[in-house]
Amino acid sequence: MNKEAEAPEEVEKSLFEAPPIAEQERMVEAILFATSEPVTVRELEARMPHGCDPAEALAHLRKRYEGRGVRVVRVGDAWAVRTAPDLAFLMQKETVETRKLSRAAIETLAIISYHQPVTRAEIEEIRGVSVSRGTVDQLLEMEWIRFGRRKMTPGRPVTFVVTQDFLDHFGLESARDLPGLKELRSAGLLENRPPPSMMPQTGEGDVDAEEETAEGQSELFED
Amino acid sequence: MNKEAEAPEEVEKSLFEAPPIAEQERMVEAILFATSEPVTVRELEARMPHGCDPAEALAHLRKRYEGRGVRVVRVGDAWAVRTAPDLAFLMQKETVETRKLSRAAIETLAIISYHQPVTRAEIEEIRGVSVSRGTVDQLLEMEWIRFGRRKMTPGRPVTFVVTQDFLDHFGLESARDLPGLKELRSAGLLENRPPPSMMPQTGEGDVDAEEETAEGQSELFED
Amino acid sequence: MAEEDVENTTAHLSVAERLASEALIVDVDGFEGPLDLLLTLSRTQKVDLRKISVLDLARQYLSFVDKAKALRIELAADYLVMAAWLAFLKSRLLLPPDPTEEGPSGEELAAHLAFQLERLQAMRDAAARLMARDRLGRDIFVRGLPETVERVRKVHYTATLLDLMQGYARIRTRDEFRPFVMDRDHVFTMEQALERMRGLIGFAGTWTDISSYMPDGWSDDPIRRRSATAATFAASLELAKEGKVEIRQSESFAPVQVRRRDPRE
Repeated sequence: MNKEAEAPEEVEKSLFEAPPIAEQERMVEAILFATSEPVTVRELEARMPHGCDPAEALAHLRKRYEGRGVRVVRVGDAWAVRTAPDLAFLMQKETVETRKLSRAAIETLAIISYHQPVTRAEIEEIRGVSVSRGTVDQLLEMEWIRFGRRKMTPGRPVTFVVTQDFLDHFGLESARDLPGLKELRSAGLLENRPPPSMMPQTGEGDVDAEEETAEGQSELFED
Repeated sequence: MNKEAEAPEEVEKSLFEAPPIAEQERMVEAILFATSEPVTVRELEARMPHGCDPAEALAHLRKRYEGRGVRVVRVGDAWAVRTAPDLAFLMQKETVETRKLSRAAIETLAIISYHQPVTRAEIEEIRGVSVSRGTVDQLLEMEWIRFGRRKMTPGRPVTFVVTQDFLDHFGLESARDLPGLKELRSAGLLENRPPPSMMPQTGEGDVDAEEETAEGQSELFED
Repeated sequence: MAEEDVENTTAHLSVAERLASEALIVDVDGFEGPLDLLLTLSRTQKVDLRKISVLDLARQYLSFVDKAKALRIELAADYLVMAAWLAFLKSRLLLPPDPTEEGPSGEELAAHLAFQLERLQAMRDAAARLMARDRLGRDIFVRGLPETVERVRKVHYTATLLDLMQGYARIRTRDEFRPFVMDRDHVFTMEQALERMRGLIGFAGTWTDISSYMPDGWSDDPIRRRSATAATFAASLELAKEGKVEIRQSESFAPVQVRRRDPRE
């Protein structure tokens, strides 16, 4: 890079030489260990000195912890240190009682994770029964699902997607790593096949509720 | 530990072969990581399989973490994982918020840059309103202005001048190069005052300050 | 015709099947809607969902609904809607296709129902696999002793050169654009004159020409002299009114004289 071409902010950066990669690895290690929440690469970058390459440091760190008692795991676009699953037997003391989910909630969660982004109507179509507000509320409250983009279909219904907490909880790097996703997709079971006309539409009674939700949404997010 | 030395009640323990020390080290690592308070050796022993030697595993683990981003440290008679002290600075999460400088601050800064060195009283006279302490403090804190020489007038008031940071931020070589000083004048925006009269009223301070700018400048750049 | 079929079906049901369907009735609350019920019924066929006989399934469902009715079990509307639809589907599947009739064939409808059942079953299996994964707080654990991350909020202020120049121009042009402005360089105000005289009057025990109270440097320029004279004269009158001075003039255009007024007089 020649000096003339450098933008002013880059000049500033070059004043600070980036620490050696081994040192950067230590920094990432310290940051990931210090928190129970996954940390994004972006956040690492913001917290580390100028010129650091957290992604590379992460790759090194991850390798370093392979086979150890704790591991460096990817959670969506963030990273965290977690105990190795085979040592769970040592952790009875740390076990936290997760709220028992109803069958409806579990099914709804699975549908959202495999079909995301998915509307309430689509969930109902798959389950063949209307989705009670409580079920969705419970999943939202657990922060396992959140609202996604509205669907570009009439009524612009809201959609649901899974969250980073969901990935973290189930030890998934991304929603693409859901078990059996490929098989389900190739079997055509994740398609949203519109029912032939004259099929009874499930959850039709809920259409009003859905419309209300949509309005509530816009109120929630557009101001 | 040798077998002969084992007490009879430990015979039972030996029925279960203790895991290899590397495995024990993993266990200690996971327990120290996941437990919400420092863990004693006794407690480790209670949680790990029979026949384990947590003290030895700890020693190994401690060595392994030497020089890493986190360390195994002793807390009273218990053990915990902690950030390496030299990385404590990473535990500060800086959120940077960009805000537009207030009008009062911009005006004060403009006056200082065009009239430096200038006293607070002079700034107030030029702005026509009093300058709050907060405004000056803010500019000082941003390191865009600093204290100049005291004025050789009664009360010897402090003066303000702009800093190198200021020049850097605005891409100026010197405050004299402030684009627009001449332009403002030729455009009639910066009125040329008549030579100082005997009137102890408005304007006089201005002209003086303007004349002294030359001096202030040399002070700023020649030492 | 549908009635007949139901009876036939019921008649042909084995004891085990009958028990099963009675169990279904008892458990009606346990079903999550008609699709769930159909899925459960389909298990009695013990075949790949893709090869399921939708016709058989329809028959089973209808008989279930009839039994529920016989037992006076209140069925939710969607169960009844499904029943009506399955009865329709059954007739379509049994009768040869009517070429004049529009819409999807019985086979298409049946295929979609089979797809729905297969998809629901797939989601149930997926849900089970998901819940069986190593889970946080049960199999995998987070840092138990997180270190506090101190949040430091740093405000970064910005301003451009243009802001600076505009700010400056704003200040420097403020006076020029004021609607009423006097060139005060050549005006000596009465307030200024008063202030000046108050300071000096204490020494004026004898009659003194008010022109001697004129400020320095205001006598040469006629414009300035006039302003200063007027202000000084007005100030003298003001002081006289306050009882601080006495004022006199021997004749028109003669010098105006002032003298301190002794409070005891």
